[in-house]
Amino acid sequence: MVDVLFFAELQELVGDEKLSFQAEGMTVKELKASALAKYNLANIDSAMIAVNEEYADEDTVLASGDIVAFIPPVSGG
Amino acid sequence: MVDVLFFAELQELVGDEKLSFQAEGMTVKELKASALAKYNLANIDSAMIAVNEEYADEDTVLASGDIVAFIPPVSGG
Amino acid sequence: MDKNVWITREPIEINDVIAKVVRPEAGAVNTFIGTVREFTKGKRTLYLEYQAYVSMAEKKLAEICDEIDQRWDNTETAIAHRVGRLEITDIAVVIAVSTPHRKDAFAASRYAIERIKEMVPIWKKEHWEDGDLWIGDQKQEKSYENRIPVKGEMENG
Amino acid sequence: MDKNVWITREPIEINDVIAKVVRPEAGAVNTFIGTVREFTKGKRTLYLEYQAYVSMAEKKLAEICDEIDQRWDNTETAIAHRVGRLEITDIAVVIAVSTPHRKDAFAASRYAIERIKEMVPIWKKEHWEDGDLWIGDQKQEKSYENRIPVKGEMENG
Repeated sequence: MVDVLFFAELQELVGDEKLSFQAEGMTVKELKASALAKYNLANIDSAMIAVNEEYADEDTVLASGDIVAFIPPVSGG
Repeated sequence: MVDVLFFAELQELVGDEKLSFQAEGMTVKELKASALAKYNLANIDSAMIAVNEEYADEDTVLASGDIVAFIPPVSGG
Repeated sequence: MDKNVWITREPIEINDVIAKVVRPEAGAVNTFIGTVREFTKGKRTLYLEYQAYVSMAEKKLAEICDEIDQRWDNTETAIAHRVGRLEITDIAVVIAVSTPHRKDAFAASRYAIERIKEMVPIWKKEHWEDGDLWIGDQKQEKSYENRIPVKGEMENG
Repeated sequence: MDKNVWITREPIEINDVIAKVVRPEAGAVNTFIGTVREFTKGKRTLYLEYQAYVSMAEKKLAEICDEIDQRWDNTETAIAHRVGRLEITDIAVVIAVSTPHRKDAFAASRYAIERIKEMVPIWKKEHWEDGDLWIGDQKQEKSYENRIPVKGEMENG
């Protein structure tokens, strides 16, 4: 399984901070196109992607146990 | 009378933080050349001058009650 | 506390952050404190809500300290960021950098806050009288689409 | 305390200085803290002794606050400077400037410390293992002979 984390407006749209999918072998892009499509996350493409707490690109291939996070434009400070 | 204040190394050389002189009508330059000459204040010419807590030049003419201060190069902060 | 960077739900004690960086080798400490401002572009904020991806945010804050360490000689950096509900004038972030000489302290502290706003996974939601919104891309200088933020990007900002 | 600038023989509480400038209109506070450094150019300092022309120094510090107020929009500045004997890592000066946006806070805080080093009548005496000396002209950029320091001089520094 792959855990997927959502923050800020994405978290509110999904209605959850974490979802789990059988996404082993998928790229993040494929994960978005398949499992996440039904959530209609309009702004997900402006979110950065982190895999296991490191920024990654959407061609990253996921493995079991990976944690994917969608990082909307940040506004700390 | 005119009060004259000394700080830092000048204060140590003079041996006092304040001296009073009858310097009414003198310029600061004249004060240095007369009353202060005997103290051999080698670096007094690299001190800035303040009269009544405002920086002034050495042509300032002193009046009774004025407070003159010699301000060696500052090193606060 | 052992670590020099942390995310907390509690009010940040400025002295705790500064104490991490004061040391005999340093003559200068620059501190940047971000507080909740009431008005932005004429609009009144009632309060803010900060959220963080805590584990990654602390990792990224530590990376910023490392970047500073590499860019300037002999620095010590500490950063605390608060999350949860913050009222007007509450402290959201405290950065402290100590260096032997003051010029570097100012530069490194500035670098830290710019990097935080660029790449640390923390978000704020503004609450106004007429609604609320998660704020993104405060710098409004670029699109984040499919991009990985790189070191030193802020210098072009 | 009512005033925003003060000279004191007691340890400076950083929070007291910052509290003077935190306000709803400000989103950024920059703080500069000068501490006693142990080594300068390889020479070990044992302790420092600070002396001030207190009444004039407070007046000049207040002038620096006014200068900042004129140069940057919507600032609040507070400055405390300690005198007497200070040990290694003790705080000699704390400057805090609050502004709506961070860029100005950094610039104004930097301006304040440069101006202090230029024209506020405060002196330090270094005490080393092999002697002591009143330090002058730390900026070593110019002679003070017969000169009145003018506003904005630091920008050429």
